[in-house]
Amino acid sequence: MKKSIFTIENNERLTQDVYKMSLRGDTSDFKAPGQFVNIELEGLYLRRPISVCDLDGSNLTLIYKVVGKGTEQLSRMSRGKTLDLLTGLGNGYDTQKSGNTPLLIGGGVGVPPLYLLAKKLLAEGKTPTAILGFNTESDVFYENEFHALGMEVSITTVDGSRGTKGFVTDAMKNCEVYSYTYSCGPELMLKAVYRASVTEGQFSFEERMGCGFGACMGCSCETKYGYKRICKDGPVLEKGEIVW
Amino acid sequence: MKKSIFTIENNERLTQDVYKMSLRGDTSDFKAPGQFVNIELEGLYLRRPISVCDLDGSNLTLIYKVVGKGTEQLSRMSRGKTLDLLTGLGNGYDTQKSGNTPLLIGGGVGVPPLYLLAKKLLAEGKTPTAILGFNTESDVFYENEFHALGMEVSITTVDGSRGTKGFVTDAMKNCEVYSYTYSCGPELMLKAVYRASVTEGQFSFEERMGCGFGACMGCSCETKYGYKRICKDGPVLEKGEIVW
Amino acid sequence: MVDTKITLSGLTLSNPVIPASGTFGYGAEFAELFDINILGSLSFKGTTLEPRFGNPTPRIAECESGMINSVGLQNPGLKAVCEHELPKLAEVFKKPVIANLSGFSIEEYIECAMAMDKQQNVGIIEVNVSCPNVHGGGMSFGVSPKAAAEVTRAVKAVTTKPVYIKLSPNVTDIVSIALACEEAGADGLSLINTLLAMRIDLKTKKPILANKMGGLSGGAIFPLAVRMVYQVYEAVKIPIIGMGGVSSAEDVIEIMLAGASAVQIGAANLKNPYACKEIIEDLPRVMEKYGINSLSEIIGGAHA
Amino acid sequence: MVDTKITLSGLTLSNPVIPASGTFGYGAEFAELFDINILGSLSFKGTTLEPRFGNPTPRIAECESGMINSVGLQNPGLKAVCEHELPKLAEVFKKPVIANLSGFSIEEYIECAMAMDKQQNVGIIEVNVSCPNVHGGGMSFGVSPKAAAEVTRAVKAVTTKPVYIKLSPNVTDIVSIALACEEAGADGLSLINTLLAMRIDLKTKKPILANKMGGLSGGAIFPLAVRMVYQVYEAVKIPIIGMGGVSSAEDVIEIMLAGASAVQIGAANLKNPYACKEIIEDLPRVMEKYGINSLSEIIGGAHA
Ligand SMILES: Cc1cc2nc3c(=O)[nH]c(=O)nc-3n(C[C@H](O)[C@H](O)[C@H](O)COP(=O)(O)OP(=O)(O)OC[C@H]3O[C@@H](n4cnc5c(N)ncnc54)[C@H](O)[C@@H]3O)c2cc1C
Ligand SMILES: Cc1cc2nc3c(=O)[nH]c(=O)nc-3n(C[C@H](O)[C@H](O)[C@H](O)COP(=O)(O)OP(=O)(O)OC[C@H]3O[C@@H](n4cnc5c(N)ncnc54)[C@H](O)[C@@H]3O)c2cc1C
Ligand SMILES: Cc1cc2nc3c(=O)[nH]c(=O)nc-3n(C[C@H](O)[C@H](O)[C@H](O)COP(=O)(O)O)c2cc1C
Ligand SMILES: Cc1cc2nc3c(=O)[nH]c(=O)nc-3n(C[C@H](O)[C@H](O)[C@H](O)COP(=O)(O)O)c2cc1C
Ligand code: FES
Ligand code: FES
Repeated sequence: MKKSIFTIENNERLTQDVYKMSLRGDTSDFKAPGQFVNIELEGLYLRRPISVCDLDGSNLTLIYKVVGKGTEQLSRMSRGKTLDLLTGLGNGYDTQKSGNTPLLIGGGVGVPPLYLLAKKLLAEGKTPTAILGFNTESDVFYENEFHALGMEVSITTVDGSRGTKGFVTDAMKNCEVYSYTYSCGPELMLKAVYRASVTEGQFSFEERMGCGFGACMGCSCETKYGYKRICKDGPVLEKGEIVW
Repeated sequence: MKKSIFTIENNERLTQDVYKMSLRGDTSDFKAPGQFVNIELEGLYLRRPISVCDLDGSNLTLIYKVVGKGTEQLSRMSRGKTLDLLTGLGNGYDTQKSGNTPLLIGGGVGVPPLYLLAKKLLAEGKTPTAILGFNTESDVFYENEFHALGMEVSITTVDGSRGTKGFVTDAMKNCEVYSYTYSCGPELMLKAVYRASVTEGQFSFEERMGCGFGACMGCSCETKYGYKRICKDGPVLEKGEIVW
Repeated sequence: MVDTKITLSGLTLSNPVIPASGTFGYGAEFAELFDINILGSLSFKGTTLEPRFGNPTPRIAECESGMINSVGLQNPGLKAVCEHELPKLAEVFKKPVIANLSGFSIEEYIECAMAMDKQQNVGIIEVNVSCPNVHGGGMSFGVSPKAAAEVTRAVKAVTTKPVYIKLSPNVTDIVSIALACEEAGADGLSLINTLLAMRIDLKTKKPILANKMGGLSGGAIFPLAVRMVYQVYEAVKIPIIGMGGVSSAEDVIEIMLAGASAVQIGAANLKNPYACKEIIEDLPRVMEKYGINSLSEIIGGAHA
Repeated sequence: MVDTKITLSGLTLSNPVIPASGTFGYGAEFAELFDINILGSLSFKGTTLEPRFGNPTPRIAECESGMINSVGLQNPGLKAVCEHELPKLAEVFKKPVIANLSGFSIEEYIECAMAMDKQQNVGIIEVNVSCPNVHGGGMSFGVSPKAAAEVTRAVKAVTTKPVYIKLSPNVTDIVSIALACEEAGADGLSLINTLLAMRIDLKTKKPILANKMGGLSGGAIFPLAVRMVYQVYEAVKIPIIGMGGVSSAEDVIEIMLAGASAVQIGAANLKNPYACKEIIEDLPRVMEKYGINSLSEIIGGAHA
């Protein structure tokens, strides 16, 4: 973990309520895709955890959905404004276990961390595939960015306005053999993916956090191998340890 | 009272810890010199009361001393920033009672409201004189501005580094006959002026305020004629009603 | 169109927003700014039998997200309130008001309640039991179920208007006090009053308030108010007027979900004299956002 | 050079700043960021006899100027704390620590205290009496002078280390409980623990916390902490460790003026992991600003 000041380079709307923010700062503490930052915001007591979507030198990309006061505040910020971030939080995804053809399954704002994961897997010479689930066509974001990495991506929408109609698990049915499952998204989706997935895998969870760095036990969950802190021992849990 | 948004035109340092801020906004609710504004500041629960130093069309001048969080925040603001002000607060000084040669006695940041008072008295064809008291030469401000109005001004400093050595009451001893006493400054000074003054007069008080507009009874004081709210029935009290 | 109407002991209020006693005077300062008839009702400054200047100044200390006051029930006394303040109030506010009463003995409460019972524009009598009981060793009436019940019974005996007891949060078990008041015949409860608090001036190294301590109000106490309203709602059947740090339409909804039938706004009025107006105007939008058609339907909605 | 040293029951601390139990784990996360040996001491996460997972999540709710937690004393249990956590802690923190203990019966407190008595690096035993007494009807030990005194006596009987009782603020009269603990032999008092509070989610219309209620901490409670420290200081002769919303060097001085001999920092550590470090580094400057040469001289300075 590091605490440092980042400067906003860009903050743009991707869909109705999803924004992409590019920041510049000290990114030296990030070790794996799936890690997150915890953002201090004016007038709000707790920091806000947001996953790393992309990392490139000192450039950090976050994608966030406006759901309350904090993300609303974020959405109103513009270039040049500085933010106090805790960086390098969480364990992140382990790419060593992926095998050659891992499947990445993301839902809504669970999609962003899979982008950096995909980049890493590709850099390691693997052939990841992604299923990205949204509610409706106008909610879809980052499809092109995944495509641009040169990988196969399928989209699902609940109303069928784009890609496969239904949930990510509906698209999973059409999947050829895959070597590993990486997932991030709402808990209901994770649960469905957990059940549908035929391989080992890693799942990224959310929990309301006090500190975000392991000090307060605010975010604990029970696993098959004992209690874990989502913020420090997670947010990524192994499929084999998850207790639903 | 009005609540409206003012824009900072200028914010400059006058002395070590005294600043002058010029703002532009809806000044239509001010009726008399000695009235004050109550300023909302980010992150602070209560507004901060500051006297009107000057008024000219939609231009409002405030002079404030940095003594704590709120005034410190004010001192860091620059041109273009907007502030939420309650305007037209308090009763202000009554110039009708002044006679022809009123004496204006101010100490430290009690000086600013006397400036607008002096302007009004001069506009009414009267010949006010001012005694402005400070601790030391480097604390002196607005002497030239008073001079520029074309009136007689004497300065006192406690250490004698400028003007008469001592307190405003020491300078009062040299005063020729004056028709009325207007004063604003620290309570100890007001008390000394009250005792030394040979005429009727009006004195402006400070008190910690909840609302600043008469609703909470946070700022009450006892007078010879009953309880008064410093914020609404004051800050200016008649010499004849003051209970020390 | 969403419905903001609620009822309190037979009184229908166009909306649940009521300025809290001591933070709205007798309405005059606010009536200069906006038509205060948009308010659901208005709880005017606490009345005592005798005129009171209250505590010496300074009486106000700022806190993070709140303020402490030690006004000490300054008011012109029962007679002047009935003869001068209420008629003036009736000119600017046409709806029934809430008469907040304080006393230092049971007898004082009784006399105040008898007089308020005769006031046409008083819709509810709100009995503040946070004052020290001078005949009972100085402990506040509000910290003992027995004393609170005694005040309740005494006031109920002399008025036919609905009687709401305003509870102090400075207690180990607010539910036991609420239950005692209900049992003694209270028609409703108002909660919470301020929490005993203190600030010290680093420059003088002495307490900021001349009275040393005072009551904390404002956003800082909102989560305590929500908790107490929730707990009391579980225990009693009479309506609750919720308050303590409410300063937005969202807060109104939250404390109503906890169990409040109506909501008072206190310190927020001092910070922003338009607070009540803005909250009332904001309510329909926020209700729509959270899928609420009728406010009266959400009362206590957070309970299982 | 200003002097920040203070003493607590014979223990000299280089400065009064101590992370509060439950907000600093066993120091490891912070030791990664800075040398935690700059701290006056460290109160580690509350230990119970048995391992505890605590309450279901969500366990955290945000408030204006504060947060509510319903962690519910998650800890690996007495044995694991003594065998694993304390040795690890001793590696990163070389000074005596404060062992915060919780129990659901007198026996549990006794067992924990006996074990902590044997731990070399434990300088003070801090007994949290805010937990529900399972043998006493579920009321917290900390709300009754009698129960608090009983815990105090039981713990004092089994240890020669200084025993500090950590008081709950959720009471009508904290002074009576402080006095009962002092009389029962407490060497000092820690106050305040969190205030019972609640938030409701407007989207789900249910309490945010799975446990419904939890403890409020952070800046919002600072004026309540200052008041309680002030009141207790007037009544007792034993030292007080003050806490509740302290988040700056100014706050440290204010609560010491109220009567605290040392100060714990809780929620502020979660918001800013460098909070304690920044406060310690800021203290000399702020002391100079307010003309304070020695911190130990200002303890209780706000009292007449
Ligand atoms: C490890 C992790 C990674 C995340 N990554 C992303 C991401 O990349 N993009 C994205 O859009 N969102 C992400 N989230 C969710 C994001 O943290 C919340 O949407 C955000 O905190 C909401 O803040 P708010 O002030 O807008 O909402 P409010 O509802 O006003 O927040 C109130 C409180 O609840 C907490 N809270 C509310 N919703 C959540 C939630 N879903 N998870 C955790 N805490 C919550 C807030 O942090 C705050 O403390 C992540 C959450 C976690 C735990
Ligand atoms: C009617 C009136 C007119 C004033 N006019 C001026 C002026 O023209 N120029 C000027 O420099 N100062 C003036 N003051 C004093 C000014 O209001 C305070 O210096 C200022 O509020 C301090 O705020 P702070 O946040 O910097 O200090 P802090 O000490 O951090 O403030 C904490 C709280 O105490 C209150 N407070 C502190 N000192 C005073 C004080 N002296 N009077 C009232 N409240 C106080 C603050 O308003 C705030 O609520 C006036 C005060 C009043 C009542
Ligand atoms: C300045 C001030 C004066 C108050 N006077 C009274 C009073 O006379 N009677 C009373 O019952 N409550 C009084 N209160 C308490 C409020 O009515 C309310 O219960 C409390 O402030 C909590 O609400 P809030 O946080 O919205 O202010 C007063 C509060 C303030 C801030
Ligand atoms: C997440 C969290 C966990 C806590 N756990 C404990 C605990 O185990 N034992 C205890 O005595 N107090 C515990 N507390 C209370 C704190 O030690 C402290 O008394 C309280 O939070 C007030 O201080 P603050 O406002 O600085 O946080 C906890 C507080 C928080 C926020
Ligand atoms: S949020 Fe504090 S331990 Fe995870
Ligand atoms: S400050 Fe509220 S009445 Fe004067």
